[in-house]
Amino acid sequence: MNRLEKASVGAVALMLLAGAAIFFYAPTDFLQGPVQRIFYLHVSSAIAAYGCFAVVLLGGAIFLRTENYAADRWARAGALVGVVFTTVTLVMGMLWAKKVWGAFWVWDARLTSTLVLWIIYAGYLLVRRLSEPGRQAARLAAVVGIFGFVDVPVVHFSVTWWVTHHPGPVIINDALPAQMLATFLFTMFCTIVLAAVMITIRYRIETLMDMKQLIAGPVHVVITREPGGVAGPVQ
Amino acid sequence: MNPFRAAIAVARKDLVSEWRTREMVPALAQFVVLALLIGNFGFQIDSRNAPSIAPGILWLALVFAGLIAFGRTFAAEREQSSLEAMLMTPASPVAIFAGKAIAASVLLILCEVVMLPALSLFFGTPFSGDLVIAVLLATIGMASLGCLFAAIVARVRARELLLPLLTLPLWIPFIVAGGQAVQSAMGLPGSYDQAIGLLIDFDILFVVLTSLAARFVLDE
Amino acid sequence: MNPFRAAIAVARKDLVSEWRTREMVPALAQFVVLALLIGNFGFQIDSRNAPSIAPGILWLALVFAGLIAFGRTFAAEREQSSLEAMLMTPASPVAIFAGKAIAASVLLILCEVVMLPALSLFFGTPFSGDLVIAVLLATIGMASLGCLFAAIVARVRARELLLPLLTLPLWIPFIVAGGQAVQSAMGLPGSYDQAIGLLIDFDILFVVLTSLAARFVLDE
Amino acid sequence: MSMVVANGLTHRFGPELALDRVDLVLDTGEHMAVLGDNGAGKTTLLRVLATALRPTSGRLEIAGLDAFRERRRLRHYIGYVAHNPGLYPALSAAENLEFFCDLQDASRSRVAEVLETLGLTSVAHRRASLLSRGMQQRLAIARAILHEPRLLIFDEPDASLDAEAAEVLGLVMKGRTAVIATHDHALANRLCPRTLVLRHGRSLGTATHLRVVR
Amino acid sequence: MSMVVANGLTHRFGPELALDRVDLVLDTGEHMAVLGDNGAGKTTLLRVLATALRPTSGRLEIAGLDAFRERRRLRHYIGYVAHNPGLYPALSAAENLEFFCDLQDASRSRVAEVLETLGLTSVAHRRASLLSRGMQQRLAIARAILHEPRLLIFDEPDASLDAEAAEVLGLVMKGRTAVIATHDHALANRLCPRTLVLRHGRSLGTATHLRVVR
Ligand code: HEM
Ligand SMILES: Nc1ncnc2c1ncn2[C@@H]1O[C@H](COP(=O)(O)OP(=O)(O)OP(=O)(O)O)[C@@H](O)[C@H]1O
Ligand SMILES: Nc1ncnc2c1ncn2[C@@H]1O[C@H](COP(=O)(O)OP(=O)(O)OP(=O)(O)O)[C@@H](O)[C@H]1O
Ligand SMILES: [Mg+2]
Ligand SMILES: [Mg+2]
Repeated sequence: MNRLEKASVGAVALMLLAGAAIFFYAPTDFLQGPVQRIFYLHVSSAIAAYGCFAVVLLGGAIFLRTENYAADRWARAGALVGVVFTTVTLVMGMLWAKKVWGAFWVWDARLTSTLVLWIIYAGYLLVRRLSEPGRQAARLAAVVGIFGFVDVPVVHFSVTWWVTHHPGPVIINDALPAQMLATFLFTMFCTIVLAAVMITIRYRIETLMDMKQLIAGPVHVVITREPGGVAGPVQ
Repeated sequence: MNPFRAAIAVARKDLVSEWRTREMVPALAQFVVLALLIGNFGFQIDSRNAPSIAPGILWLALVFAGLIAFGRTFAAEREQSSLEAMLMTPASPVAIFAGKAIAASVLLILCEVVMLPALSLFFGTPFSGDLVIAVLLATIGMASLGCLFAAIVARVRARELLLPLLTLPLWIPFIVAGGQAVQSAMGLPGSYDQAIGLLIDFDILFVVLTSLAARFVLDE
Repeated sequence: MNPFRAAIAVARKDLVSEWRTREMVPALAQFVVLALLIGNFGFQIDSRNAPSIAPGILWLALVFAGLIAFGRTFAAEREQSSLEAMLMTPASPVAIFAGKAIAASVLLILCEVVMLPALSLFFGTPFSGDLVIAVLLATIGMASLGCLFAAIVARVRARELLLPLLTLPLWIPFIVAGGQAVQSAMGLPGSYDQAIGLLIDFDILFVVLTSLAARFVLDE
Repeated sequence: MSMVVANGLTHRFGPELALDRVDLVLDTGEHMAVLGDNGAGKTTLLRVLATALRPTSGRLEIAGLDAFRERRRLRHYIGYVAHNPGLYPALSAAENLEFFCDLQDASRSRVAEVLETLGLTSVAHRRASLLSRGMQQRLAIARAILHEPRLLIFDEPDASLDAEAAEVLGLVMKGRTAVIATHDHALANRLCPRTLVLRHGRSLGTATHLRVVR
Repeated sequence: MSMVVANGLTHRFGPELALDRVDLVLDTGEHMAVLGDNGAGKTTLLRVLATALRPTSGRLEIAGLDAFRERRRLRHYIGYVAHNPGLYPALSAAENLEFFCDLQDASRSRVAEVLETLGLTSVAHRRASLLSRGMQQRLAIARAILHEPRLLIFDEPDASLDAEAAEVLGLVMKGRTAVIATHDHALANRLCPRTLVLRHGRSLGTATHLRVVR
């Protein structure tokens, strides 16, 4: 097994442990019942998604400054994984909502801004797909990724800025029993590790695809002298 | 290299072309009126609920008109492959971008000049200076964002279709704050001043951000 | 000359191009979801008023998606000046037109496939066979009209902008009857059967009229 | 028999007289080059002959049929290459041709043949948008001969063609009636025994192996 | 002094190698023609030289400056004519040029001059969309020389030009360094003492008054 394979096995094992903690260690919520167990993954994957989009932001910004394609590949990997985790948050949230609010969806600032987040990064992936691969796609997408990140704080603070249907902060307000908090922190740790491993794997894939396409190979200089004085050495 | 000369030249060229061909303004304006009409058919509007529905229709119509105006401004350049020619000059991309944003905003404002009176005509909602200011402030921010993304999608396939996708999410702050301001200008509860303050903040943020980003979008 | 072969070739060509570039479908679909989103910001929607507002948003979104789909189908031909090449063949203009209408309708229907479930998901309105039938019937008529006018404006400058102007007034019957049908399918009062009957009448009328008119529009 | 008989073809674009009473008789199998300065009206004349543009006045008969009354039927006879290739960018070279086979009710087996003729076999499966300018021009020519037209109307077909492809042009024209507009006098002399010179929309008459002196 | 020094210019479009390690040194004032079959890579080379396309790898110096780092500055030096004229259809010929004067920070008095040079004075006030193909090509050339560039990069400038305008081309190039891609060997020999032949993206070397034999 190479290092990536080991890491993936480790991440999956951690997720299984987290699952065990969620279902067997954490207490059942006395108001909502077992459905409250959605909470752990719901919030963790949202936070993991923020992390992924931060990678997109940083990768994009670094690419714009340095034209380093590795940064762009990280950004690409981050966007894809981030969209996956946002989807998890959305789907989990909607299932939860059906149970406790009676509808899959209500229009409030948290839910809407999360949906918008998903759309923005889906758009990011589309820009990549539709523009000419290489520098062009990288730059355009970097700009989209940087602007798109504006929505991340909006999602996070939406519950404090607006009146929402969605519950406000419970974790930083110490509103959780200790066992729940411990389960949550452990799940969050595992999810972030999983996200990091997924990004790294995707990064590898992107690297291999770039190499196949030879989009952005290193600039190498070939100085040749041909009879007839076609080319001379530089300077 | 004088960036102002370039920006003004670009804006003037766009507006002269528009004046010659009269492609956008009349059609845009009538398109807005038609959107009002459809809005009218889709919703049962009476004098009681008009102030709560009219802003929605206003923003829907403006958003779609804006998307068309901004999409068109770069699509036309690309069809003619004159964008490349323009970028081959020493003029700074930011100046070119600013010129196009100015021209597109002028068109959008002309469009609003038709839209706002039409709205109060069709729905009987009040028409006031506050309303105009709110819409204008939202236009500034929307125009700079719209132009940036129009420039991005001009270099991408399927631009007509990608533009809404990228632009709408970032227009939402303007739609939300602008909608609030318009609603309170039309007499619904809600703080007008707070909404206007928000609009101004967003304007500053996005005008700065887009002028920083223009370089990366138009260069090369 | 076999008109069916030509029509099918045109439709297939359009759909293959679309499949290759995947320009329209994903963006169109997400665009529709965005329209839902904006609609929501403008109107305060709750479970009580959803059935009366949702149809309006459905039609607005479909109308704009349709305008874009139909506009694009001929605009692409014109940008490439392949429309002239196609018309220089002995294939009948009606067949060419029918082919393009078929392809555009397929795309619009795909778009509805996303739209209708999204609507009931986000607004909690009921989803039923009646709803689907009403929307499909309206699509047929709107597609033939939309394609006809798209063909007309493809030969004019500023097609993106003229298209709504020409098309929307003639789409209004479909929007009104379709809106009624959808509203009653969603449980509001109003006769569903009557609205559907109207839709079928309009469909027959406009399909016949547009196939008669296609010859004049595309010829020369 | 005459393939093309034109009488007093005149076309105005607004105040601009682009074509001024041009008369022309072209026998079956004849090749004619249309020469003239920029803006002389060559493209306008060719578009009229291809029945893509209706002249302001004048009569045109092709293969004995009135060109503007029987336009649909005539299109089986005419192969037209315009300034702009007008290809579908997302379709490959071969697919572009297959599509036009369907529209022209021609057999799809022609596709491989014409690709071969125009030297495009190696790029048959490349998307049209990725072809170089000269290859696109070749593809436009290939499309114009798919249905084995009797009358070829080629507007600057040599634009962007390399020497090899220019040779092919002669091959394509063999056995067909052809009108080509070009600025390359050498090519015109090589391919066409007959030459029509336009100036300001007027025909300066036709000549055989004309050496145009300025 | 060398105006252009290119080393190992390579460009790939996906798997397609359009330009394969091309080396090139061009002295100030030298004129060079780029010849080659369709798809040989001429356009790709010229776009790279005009700094409109960034090569996959390789180095390019123009007037002693790194072409991709100092691109903005270099654009004062380069006049580029692409395949596609890229004009504004609603603006007149003169207005098109005036607009580019503003972008190039050139004086507007140049407009009348270059219109005169290219023989466009009589159509100066006609909309670009109504110009014939050759006139549009002339206008594109006029635009490329507005700012008196030192280096001309012309991609098939002779396409659609009549004989008179082809003469003007020589005049325009006088006193400037120039690279032109063309299929017209006679023209290339007349205008350019030096010739670079491309085949499959590779340089076959350059020659003086090369007679290309196939
Ligand atoms: C589609 C529906 C939903 C979406 C899109 C959604 C989205 C989110 C997001 C993005 C977060 C992370 C916020 C952050 O920490 O920055 C979050 C947190 C949370 N969500 Fe949801 N949610 C949904 C439904 C629900 C439901 C139905 C409930 C329970 C009634 C719920 C309860 C919570 C709680 C308790 C938190 C943690 C708040 C904190 O302490 O920060 N969510 N949700
Ligand atoms: N954007 C692109 N993507 C993929 N391949 C391309 C692209 N542009 C050009 N090519 C390919 O690169 C090769 C070189 O093209 P280029 O346009 O440079 O040729 P050229 O010498 O200018 O030909 P012509 O004489 O026909 O103008 C061709 O095989 C072409 O198909
Ligand atoms: N659509 C149009 N509207 C107005 N004038 C036009 C139009 N098309 C062409 N003209 C004018 O008609 C005249 C003849 O144009 P045409 O394109 O036939 O010339 P040409 O001989 O093909 O020239 P070139 O060698 O440049 O291709 C020109 O003066 C041109 O400006
Ligand atoms: Mg011509
Ligand atoms: Mg070329």
